[in-house]
Amino acid sequence: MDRLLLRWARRKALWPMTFGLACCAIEMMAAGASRFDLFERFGMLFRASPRQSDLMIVAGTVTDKMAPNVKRLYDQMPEPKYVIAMGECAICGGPFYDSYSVLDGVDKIIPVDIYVPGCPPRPETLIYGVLKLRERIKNNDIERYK
Amino acid sequence: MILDNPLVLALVKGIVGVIILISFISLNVLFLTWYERKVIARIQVRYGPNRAGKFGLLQPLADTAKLLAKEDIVPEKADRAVFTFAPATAFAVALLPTMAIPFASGLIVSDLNIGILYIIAVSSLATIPVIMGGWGSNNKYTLLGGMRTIAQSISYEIPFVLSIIGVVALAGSLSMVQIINAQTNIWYVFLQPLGFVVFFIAMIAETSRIPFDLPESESELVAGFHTEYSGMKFAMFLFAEYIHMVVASALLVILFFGGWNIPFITLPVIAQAVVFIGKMYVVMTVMIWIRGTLPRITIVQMTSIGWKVLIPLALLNIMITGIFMSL
Amino acid sequence: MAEEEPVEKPEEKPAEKPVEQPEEKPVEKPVEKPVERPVEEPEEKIEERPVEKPEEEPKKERPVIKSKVFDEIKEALKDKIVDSWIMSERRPFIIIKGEDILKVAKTLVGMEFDHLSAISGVEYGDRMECAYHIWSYSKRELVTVKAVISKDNPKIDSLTPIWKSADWHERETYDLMGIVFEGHPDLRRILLSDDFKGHPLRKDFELTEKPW
Amino acid sequence: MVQISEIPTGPNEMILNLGPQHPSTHGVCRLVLRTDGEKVLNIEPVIGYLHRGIEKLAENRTYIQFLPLTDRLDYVAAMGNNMPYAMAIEDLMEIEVPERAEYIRVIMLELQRLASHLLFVATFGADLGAWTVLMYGFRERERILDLLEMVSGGRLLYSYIYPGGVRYDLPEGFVEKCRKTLKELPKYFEDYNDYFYSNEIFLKRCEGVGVLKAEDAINLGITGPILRACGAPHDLRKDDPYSIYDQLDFKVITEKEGDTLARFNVRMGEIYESINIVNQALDSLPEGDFRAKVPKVLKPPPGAVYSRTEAPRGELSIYLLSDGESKNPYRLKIRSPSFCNLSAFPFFAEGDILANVVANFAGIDIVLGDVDR
Repeated sequence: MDRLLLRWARRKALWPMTFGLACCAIEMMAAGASRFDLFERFGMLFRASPRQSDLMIVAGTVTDKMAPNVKRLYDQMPEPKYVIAMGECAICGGPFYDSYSVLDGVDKIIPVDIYVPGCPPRPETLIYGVLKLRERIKNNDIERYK
Repeated sequence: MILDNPLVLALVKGIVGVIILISFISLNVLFLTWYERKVIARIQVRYGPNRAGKFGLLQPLADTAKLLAKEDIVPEKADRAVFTFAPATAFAVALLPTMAIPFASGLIVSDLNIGILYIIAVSSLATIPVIMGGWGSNNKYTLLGGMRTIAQSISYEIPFVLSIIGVVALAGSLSMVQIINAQTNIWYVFLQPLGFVVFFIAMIAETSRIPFDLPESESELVAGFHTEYSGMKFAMFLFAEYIHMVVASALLVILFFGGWNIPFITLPVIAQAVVFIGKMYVVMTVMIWIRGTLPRITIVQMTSIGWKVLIPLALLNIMITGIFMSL
Repeated sequence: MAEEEPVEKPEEKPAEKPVEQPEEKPVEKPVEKPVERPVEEPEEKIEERPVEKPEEEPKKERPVIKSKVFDEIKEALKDKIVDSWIMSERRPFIIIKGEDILKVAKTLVGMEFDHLSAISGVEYGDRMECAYHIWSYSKRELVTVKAVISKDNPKIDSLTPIWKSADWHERETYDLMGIVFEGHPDLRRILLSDDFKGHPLRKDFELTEKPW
Repeated sequence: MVQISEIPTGPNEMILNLGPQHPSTHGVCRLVLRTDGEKVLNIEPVIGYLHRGIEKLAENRTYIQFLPLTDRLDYVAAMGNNMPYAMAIEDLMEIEVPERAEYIRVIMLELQRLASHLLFVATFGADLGAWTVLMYGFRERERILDLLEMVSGGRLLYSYIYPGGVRYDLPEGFVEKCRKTLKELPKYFEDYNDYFYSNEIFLKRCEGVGVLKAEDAINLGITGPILRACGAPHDLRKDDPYSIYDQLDFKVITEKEGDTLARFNVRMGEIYESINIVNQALDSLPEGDFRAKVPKVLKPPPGAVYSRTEAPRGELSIYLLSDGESKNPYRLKIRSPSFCNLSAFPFFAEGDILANVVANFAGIDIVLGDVDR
């Protein structure tokens, strides 16, 4: 029962971190802005500090220079924490897959729960991804937290 | 009977009162977080939380439950004791002034005859946990946030207190209930417009809300003094902030809007409480509205407004009040 | 965790697939060819184009801005210029020796070329070039100065004393091309991390080469 | 430029890192600040956290394959990035662009400038602590994005301006919808005027922050609205006209003060001016081809070209070298406006207080994709 309540609370109050890397960050902001209002409607409050956030939306290209910082930010987040890889670049390197300075997918350094494809994904796609993440939390099928 | 002992009776009454008060304030704070998000969202042409429960009313519950169950991180380099005690101190200190707030005639935990003095004294304590948190986190952002809090508190405590003197002089008492009773037929906002303006600005600064939210300005200091706090400790800071807001609005209502009084009408106790809380929410709505419209000011502007504008105005107000009362 | 991702890793490419996927062939191919190219052919171009254009589209009466400063520059830099030509009818290109760059830059600043738009390093088979794109706000002309330097020891004088904007451009060129700017106050890597090995825009740099 | 770690830190001073993940750095820029309390003594921007090696990738993509990558430079003004690249190829291959295509391009470029400046207004507000403005800015921006989506199919990155013209013709109903939107937008902009110019706090926070003189700005390589805010009426659309800008009637907005408020004013002015330009272009939109006949595989003759455009943030130029043999560019250099504007940032931001540095940083309106490439 308490688990059920917790899972309910966690998926209803999924606070993302303001963490924009590249193009996708603009779409993420657009998703949060007035037309889509993705985040507030679902009870997601943007927090600037990783210590207070539950969800990291990796929105954009992760370069080799940025990768240690991404990893560090992930480590700074308190458990339980979830990651959405938004956009091609965060999934697999995207159009920069063969570049000398781009990490091919953020899942090489941190565990990713939801992949949202697109270059960049439309806000609707991101909304779908967030809903999917909530579903996963509800069904408790995230391996780390079973 | 043990309850016959007046000391025990007072103790029991006090404890029951405090429990009721804390639950009442906590409920208010929970509702307030939802209310603020919703109002801000409407100002920003959005919907605001509407998925958790009807109209998203269960949102604060979800937030709290989630925060309580989060991992509690103490940074390695932090000063453990100070870091851990800061949120609890903040919560406790924030609750202290609510003791002396009358919500209706008789609905007060302790009607101190120096009520206003007590509130001023304990509300200035609120700076301490912020500094504790800012220093104890061993983080530059939190340190800057703590330093800003000190600057802000020093600059605005003085006009805050000075602006109250006019009211106290008019009412001739430091007791909260007396002050409210003195406003049965005319609210002090009409007699003390200057004092009201100074008090209102100083109050927003004291509660460190936009445009005075320097200690936690997001675009400069990430999350200010509570950058390093996670989970329950962060929730306590957040709670403390909203309690400050409730207390500040209650204080404003008591000092300038006649408390539970509606001019020329005598109300029963329940109606008094409703009127009082209604007025509080009007004040809080204005505060939220200000947050939705104004940008943040800089620390230089903040201190210069405090010292160069508000304090002279507050002194002027005292002078005018004195002249009028001696006539 | 991995078995039921609601959203699969996408296959789609950002653009529709054009002609062919580039294989990892970047390195050798263009080495020799472009060497002589910019030096020679421009002379013909100047004559050809103005003749052709009016015939093709007589309807367009748009004025083609011809370069007015080209002769002036040639006059002022008589002894320094190795070669020069005009591209697209309005863009003078001049080639100089690497060691002359400071003097040339000073002369150009004297001629009110006040805006250093960019510095691009280019590697050819046997040499390297630093192309300085310099714009004059008052004359509304852009001149590209190409300074030729040796490939084994790519060194050139820094222009930071003349244009402050050269600072980051030179750092970038150093970072990506490995051209050393002598006299630069703070020549460090700018875009890549400090432990990066090699200079990626060199033609012999493998694209997928990772520092680890 | 100084390396801050080399300056000894005094007893009351500390090194503060803004970024690379920080709400006000608009992405992954890192500002290393040496501060004395609230006062910022030195600033050193550290960039490269989004360096994707686009210039190297250009040498490994065909000319057409590279077009989508140009979008990803300045991702809030993607149309503006396609333009210099397309122009460079056209210059090299001597492709004559049909007149209709040029008009469509200008319409798109100006709509993009509008969207980009709206984003500036939005994020500028957010950096000053006024989150409502962020929402308003995005609300208006969405309407422009609707138009751009209508023609290109993309919301953010378009790859629409194509060597030889544009990728598709204007869809049915575009002109009417565009006119309608442009007619309605100024009403919303009145809200902004109310919000900003009748707001004492806003004016006080921007006045006198980051003052820059025109001579310094030119020497520092600053272009775009920041330069125009210093009183120098330099706009490549006028100075070095490309496309059909020389046939259009528009003003170059300038301000004298050179501070953050002036920068804001210039951008607000350009928003109106862009609407004016789009309206003119819509009025005289000719019929005809939307793209010249361009071979499927581009193989430009050998040569070098430096094509310059006025992107929303300043001068965006592409230096394209072709060897005449391969299908890939031999060398491609991007001169991005944000890079140069950011490089000058310490010169006019040092010595101010932290809050003003943030406001100042928001005022130069950089995009990290453009800085790092």
